[in-house]
Amino acid sequence: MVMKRALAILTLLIIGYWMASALANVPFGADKMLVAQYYLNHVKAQTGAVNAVTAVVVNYRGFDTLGEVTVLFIASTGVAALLWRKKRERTAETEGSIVLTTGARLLFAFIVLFGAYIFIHGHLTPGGGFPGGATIATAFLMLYLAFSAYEIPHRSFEVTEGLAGMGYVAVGLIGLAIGSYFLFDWIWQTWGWGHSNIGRLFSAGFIPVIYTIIGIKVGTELSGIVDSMVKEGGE
Amino acid sequence: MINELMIIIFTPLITGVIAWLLDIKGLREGISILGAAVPLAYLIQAHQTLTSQPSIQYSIVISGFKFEFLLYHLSWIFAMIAGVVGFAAVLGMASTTKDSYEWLFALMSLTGVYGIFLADDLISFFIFWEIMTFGSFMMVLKYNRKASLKYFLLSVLGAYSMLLAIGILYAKVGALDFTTIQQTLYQDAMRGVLGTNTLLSRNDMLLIFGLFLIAFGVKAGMFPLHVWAPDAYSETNQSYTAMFSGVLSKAGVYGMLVIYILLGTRLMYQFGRIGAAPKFGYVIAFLGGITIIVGGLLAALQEDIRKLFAYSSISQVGYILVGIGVGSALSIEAAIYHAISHALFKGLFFLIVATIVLRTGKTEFKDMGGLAEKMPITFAMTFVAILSLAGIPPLVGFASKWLLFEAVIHENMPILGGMIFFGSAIGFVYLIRFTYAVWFGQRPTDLDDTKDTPIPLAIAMGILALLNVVFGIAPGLVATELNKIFGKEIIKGTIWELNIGFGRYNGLLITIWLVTGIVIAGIIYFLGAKVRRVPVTDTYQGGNPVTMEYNLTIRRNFFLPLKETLAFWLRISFDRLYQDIGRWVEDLAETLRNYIYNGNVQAYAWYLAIILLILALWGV
Amino acid sequence: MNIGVYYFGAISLMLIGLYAILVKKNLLKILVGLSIMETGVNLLLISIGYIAGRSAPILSEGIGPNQAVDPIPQALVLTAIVIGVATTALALTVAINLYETYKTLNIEELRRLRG
Amino acid sequence: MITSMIGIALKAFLILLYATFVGFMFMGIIRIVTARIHRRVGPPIYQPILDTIKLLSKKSNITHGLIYDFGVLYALGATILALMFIPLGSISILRAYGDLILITFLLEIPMLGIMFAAMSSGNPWAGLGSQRALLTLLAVQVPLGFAIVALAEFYDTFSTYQIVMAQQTAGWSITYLPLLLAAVAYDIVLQAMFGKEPFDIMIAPGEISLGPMVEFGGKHMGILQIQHAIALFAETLFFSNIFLGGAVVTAFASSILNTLASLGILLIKQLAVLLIAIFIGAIFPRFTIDQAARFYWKWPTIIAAAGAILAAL
Amino acid sequence: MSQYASLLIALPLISAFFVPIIKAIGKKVVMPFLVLITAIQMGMATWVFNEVYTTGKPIIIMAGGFRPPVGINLYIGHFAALFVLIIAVASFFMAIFSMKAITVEPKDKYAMLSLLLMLGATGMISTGDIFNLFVFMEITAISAYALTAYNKSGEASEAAMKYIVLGGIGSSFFLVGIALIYGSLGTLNMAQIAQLAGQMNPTVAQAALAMLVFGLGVEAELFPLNAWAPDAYQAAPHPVTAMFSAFVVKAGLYALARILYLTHAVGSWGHILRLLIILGTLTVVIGEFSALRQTNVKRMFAYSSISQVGFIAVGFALGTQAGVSASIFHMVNHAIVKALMFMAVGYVALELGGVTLEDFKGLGKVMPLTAFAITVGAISIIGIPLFNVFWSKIQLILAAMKAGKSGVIALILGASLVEAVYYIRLIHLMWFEEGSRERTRIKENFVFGTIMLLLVALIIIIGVAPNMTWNIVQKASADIYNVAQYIKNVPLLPGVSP
Repeated sequence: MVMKRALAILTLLIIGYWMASALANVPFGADKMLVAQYYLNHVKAQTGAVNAVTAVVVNYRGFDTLGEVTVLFIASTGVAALLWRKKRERTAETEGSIVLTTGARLLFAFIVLFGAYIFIHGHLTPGGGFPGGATIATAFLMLYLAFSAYEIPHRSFEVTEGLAGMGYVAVGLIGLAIGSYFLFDWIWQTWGWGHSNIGRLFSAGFIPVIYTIIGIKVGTELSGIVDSMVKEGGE
Repeated sequence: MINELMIIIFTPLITGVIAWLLDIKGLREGISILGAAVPLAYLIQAHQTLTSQPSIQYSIVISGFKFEFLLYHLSWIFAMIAGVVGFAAVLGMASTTKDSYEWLFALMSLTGVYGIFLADDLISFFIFWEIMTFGSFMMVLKYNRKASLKYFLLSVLGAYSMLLAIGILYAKVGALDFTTIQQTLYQDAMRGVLGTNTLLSRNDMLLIFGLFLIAFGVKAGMFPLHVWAPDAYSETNQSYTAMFSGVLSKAGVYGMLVIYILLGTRLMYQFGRIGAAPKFGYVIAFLGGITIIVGGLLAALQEDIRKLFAYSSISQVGYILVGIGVGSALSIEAAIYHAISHALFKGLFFLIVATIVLRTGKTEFKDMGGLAEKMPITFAMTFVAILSLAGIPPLVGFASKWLLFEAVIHENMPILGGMIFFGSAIGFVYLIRFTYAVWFGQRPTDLDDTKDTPIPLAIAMGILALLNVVFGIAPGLVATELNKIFGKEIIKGTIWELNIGFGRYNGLLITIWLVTGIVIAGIIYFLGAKVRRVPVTDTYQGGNPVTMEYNLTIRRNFFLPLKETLAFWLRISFDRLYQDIGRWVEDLAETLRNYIYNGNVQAYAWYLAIILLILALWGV
Repeated sequence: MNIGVYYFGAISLMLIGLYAILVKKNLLKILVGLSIMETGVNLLLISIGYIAGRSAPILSEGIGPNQAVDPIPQALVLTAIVIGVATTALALTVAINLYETYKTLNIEELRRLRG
Repeated sequence: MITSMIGIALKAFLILLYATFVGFMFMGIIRIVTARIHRRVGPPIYQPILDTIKLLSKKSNITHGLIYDFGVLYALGATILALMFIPLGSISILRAYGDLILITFLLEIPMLGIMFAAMSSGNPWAGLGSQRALLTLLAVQVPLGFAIVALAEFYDTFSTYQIVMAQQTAGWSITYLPLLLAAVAYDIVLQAMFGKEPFDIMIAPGEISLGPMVEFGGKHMGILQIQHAIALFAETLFFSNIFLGGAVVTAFASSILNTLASLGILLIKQLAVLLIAIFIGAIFPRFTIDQAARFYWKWPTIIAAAGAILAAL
Repeated sequence: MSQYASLLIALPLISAFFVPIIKAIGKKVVMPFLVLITAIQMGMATWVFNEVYTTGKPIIIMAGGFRPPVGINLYIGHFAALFVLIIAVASFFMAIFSMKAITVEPKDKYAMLSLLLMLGATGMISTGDIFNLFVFMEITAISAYALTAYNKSGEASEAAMKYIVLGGIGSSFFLVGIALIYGSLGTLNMAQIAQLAGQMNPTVAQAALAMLVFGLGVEAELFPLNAWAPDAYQAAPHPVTAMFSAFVVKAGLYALARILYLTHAVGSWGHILRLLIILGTLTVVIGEFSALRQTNVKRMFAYSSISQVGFIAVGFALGTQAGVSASIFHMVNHAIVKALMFMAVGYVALELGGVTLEDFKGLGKVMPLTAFAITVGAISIIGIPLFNVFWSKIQLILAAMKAGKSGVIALILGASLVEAVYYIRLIHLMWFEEGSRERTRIKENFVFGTIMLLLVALIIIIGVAPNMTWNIVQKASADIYNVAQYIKNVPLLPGVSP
């Protein structure tokens, strides 16, 4: 067994040395930007978003995020499919302590509000649809921890998930219909809303719209995953 | 319009498919016989055109390859062999096949053979080679898996070695059709002679020749690679074996000729000559010689009628290989002549075997006997076939064997000469073993009601027997065709006579004098007193009465003394060698798989790490 | 061959993750190793995008186009993290199923499919 | 055209008569000489002729079917055919086509005919005998083949007549070493073909009850005796032609005298060959069949192969 | 007008999201919905196919309206058009097959996952951006993990676990490769990377290329990296296995080839090719050897599929146009034959309950149509003329010989000899041996029968008249091999080059 560990360390050191020698030629702090420089110069004009990252995430490389959303959707359906049992119920015995239950009831609303804030202001402040959705999911997780009998409403969560996903693609298709390019930012480019108030809430074309959709979708999906993992499956 | 070459090649396959689809008892036999007859008719008709123009040409482009087909004298002769014996075999099959599966694959192998003889470029040659192998393999698969697997593996090994050789040629010469390859290799030889370095190096030529030798050796049943033939020939519908051994082994022989056509001069330049024969030819000849002896001796020791003829077919092909190996124009013509005669009498023999197996249902010698009275027509055909195979003067067997002996010995090759002589005697030996065990002696009671041959088989046998006799008495017919291959008059002499300078053979004269001899003997015979017919059991037994139950015969183990004398040699068997290799490969595969895919995800992760390590070490 | 601290950190995280996969016997530890590796890769991706002396790419008043760090790796990391989450979620579900059927997580015993 | 036909027929008949008569004389000589060696008187020289005539005139003959008769006829016919090919001085008919290989084959074919007849008789002993005959044939074939190969390569032709002509000028074949070896091997082979003592397993008297001849009687036996006689004559003639220089006498004026002289010379050579065979036959006990096969495949083959290789160089 | 081709990606996505809503309406509607969507996808794919092949110009879809290096572009050239059609057709057939083949309960989840698997593969084939390729690869991989474990049996979970662990390592290193490329070139668009690849620092280039090839190697099942494949093929539901071998592996192989030929300007290109040839030959040889004494027919077909994939990898690694076109032809043929074989095996498992050799004994009498389909598939895989795989095998062998790789070809021919052994044993088992227990003849499902006969007809048509397919394949290979043309086709924004 020791021989195996020594061998593993030796191989990993060689691989590490190899990667290090490759990375040495990619100097750490140097400005290697090419396409990125173009983004930085044109993000305000072409997308109206202050936060360049969200502009890149939603507008310039919108396709990636579409793929991204699908990955998460696959994860949640996969988990639901694999843990699906005929009869499933929660087997947590102990109710959360008094502090936890009351705290949960109180804090639930604020956490959800905070999550919503994150994904609505995605184009301005750091963070976007995904972190916002995740915070919402933590709110539901807290409820699961607190109450032994609490269950999220499956059917409605799955339907919202579906609707949110369809919404995202619909936005893209409208872009295709109007601007003849899939995922074309028809709010910013064609209708030209919010050109005036860059940096404020109602700006940056369809980024906030998409981020809200993503926020809701991620929130429902992650809580769905939590729900199917928590339950014990009977046969 | 569809070129006639295409019709010749593809009619059997198309009719085979139709017959397979229709699967109506009477109709499919008709269609298949038509399928075999049409190419034969076209070939005969092509004979006239060949007198006017040197060859019939046709080419077509499929998936990036330019396929060319050429019918000239040499391929016409081989195609005629395929046509005639094929037609006879198909006629024979009309009475021995039970379901349409066999029609499809028999005719597919016939298409394969036609394709091979008419192909003029390596790729179509290889494709039809594969079609032929596959068709004949499926015929054997139906009856016995082990035999068919052994056959398929060896012939696919041959096919793939041919493919490798084609690949090397394609890589070096860049073209695939025969004419360009022939020219480039010819110039290459000339370049070599002038001293400049050649396109193909010495071990390239060695590799190509070795690979082609294996490929064609397998199909022709040359000595070390003959192992599949006895099982494959015996484990299938016997009238198909007439085509299988009569025609398909000729594909291997034609392949050897292709080696001569394509690589002849180049190999001659590269490896030089021993005495008169080219060195590479001598290898073929020597292996052919050993095949004759091994095939013959093993044939004499067989207990199964089909196996006996399978080994005899191998040994006869050995003759042809010796002829080709010696390499002189006369010996190649003799080899092709023997190919024709072998196709004829071997086809006839297997049809006879088909009738016997069809009528008696038995294949072992010990169960048969005394069929001469019960099946007179078949026995007459057997008598003709025996005289022809054993090489008795008036029939075609002798003509081709005589030509072969003269050609080989004239090239003063003592060892080969000795081998051939020994081969001809073995011919006698296993034939008489066959005749004694099947036709003469006491007849077991259950064979009393055996009927004679069905009509289609009888016709088929009739055709082949007639050809045996005709070509025997008038060898000139075949000689004129053979001379057309080389253009010049190698075998002189009239239609009845073969005259090759240092030896003359006149078919007609011998027949006349043999008849007069027999007439004289007949006169003496009839001068004597009247003869009383006596049943078979009334024989001089030194006192003890011969009854049907107490059936004294030595059908089993007829050549026990021969087996004892050869005991030492019989222990070496290539068959067991190949089986051991097969088993060893499978065990290796088993351990390899269990060791590599051992199911442990960590081991798999280790494989990934090792690959990363290799990439790392390579890079740094 | 001086590589920045971040590169060194990222590479060592990946190697630790790989070490866990190669050596540990318990399936969950392997999955933990897998996610460590993924975080290592994400760290590497982010540190590639860093440009010395520049701040986050939010072009509010103070920061112009050439004061911002490279935004693309941050966008890519966002996707990579979510992919990491998805893979780990699925892996854990499979582990739950495995435990339910075979009552063990030691990969030495999880070798039904082999040969 | 017709006159030449009759001429040939007459000549053929004459050759046949002469060959049969001389053949029977040879059989008589064999009996007398062996007897003399065994210090007894032995039957008169014409005894075989009397036996054959007795056999032919036997009233009650039995037959086992068509093949049984045809086999015997075929054997005699083939021997007559072989006879016609071998050059007999200057009067042989098919001399131009007298090919070495053809004649060797024709001398072996009667064996096939006899085997056919014997086996079709249904008598198991006949089957056993024919198996032994075939094995001897097989054993004999190897040295015979090498001897013929040596001859063909030495003279570079296959036509017996040309070989005889070559020997007239260059002297007998056995004066050259390769052909001497071939001749020795061929002579041992002749021992079996004559059916003489060491290798006469197939037609040995003791074997009669077990040999192939067991079923033959009456006129079938008679015809076989005639066949044996002609075969004896043909084989000795062939040997003396190819190895002992044959006989082409042109000294005398008239052709009749020439032919008589050449026949005389040939007769002497044939007798010499016969006597050698008889002397060997009288001394040796009989081999068993596998001993014979092993013997033939050892010494005679080596001698003949050496001859063939030397001839080829 | 050509931008509507982006519906190829949008449609399966939107319908996947639509499935939970449909489930709310009616449980039984889900599977027909899946078949409908795959049918529409097939329609669109045919439209795109003849659009690309008639105009001769590739369709460039610019997501978000931004010109390539700025936005992500989908490059549907000759190859992508051909293969998107194959994926659509294969998933349509498998959707029909899974109507009956999938019995494990959450069928709506299955529908979603198989739609997204198809989406992932289509995305991988048509994307023009490296990171986007990574995302679509992950979509395919993760839906493949979920589908492998779908049966929830012990074996399925074990196979999925192995697939996830190995896939995870592979994709992480693929990402490191992308990071290195982005670090040194600053762009993610494939065309631009091909343009700038020459100026990359050699060690970085070697490392990046090696890692990309390593990452894709796991997905494209090269020898040591394919240890997960036999288990995944065996444990996955039957239609999923057919999809795996028909197009999921092919997408991985395509990505490998695309990246390989994009970076041909990189110094260490020769090394990587030689390594790939060695790995490819090892895959073929070990794949064939392991299939020799298999008792589970599905696992035997999995090994045979792996070895054919190895042969394709060797074809790509030859580095010549002939090699590339031959391997694409082999991909097309292999997809058809393997889809047929796995569907047939799946159907046998469905009807007779098992896939061991014992169940296959005497199949000819019990299910003649399926037995006939498997026999035709097996015969064409062995490489008998008049069947489709023969033509691509011949092209591959001659291309390799032209490239001077005769040793490799000798090994591969030896391996295909071994392949002939176990396929013939199977054929003989099916037709000429009697099963132990007496079984009456099963009335075979009409729809599955027609699909199988359609595929058999396709095999024989291509086998007898390969010209048409060969021209398509040659155009497709020019698409991959001819990188200069590829760069010209992609409308790069002038302002953004260094």
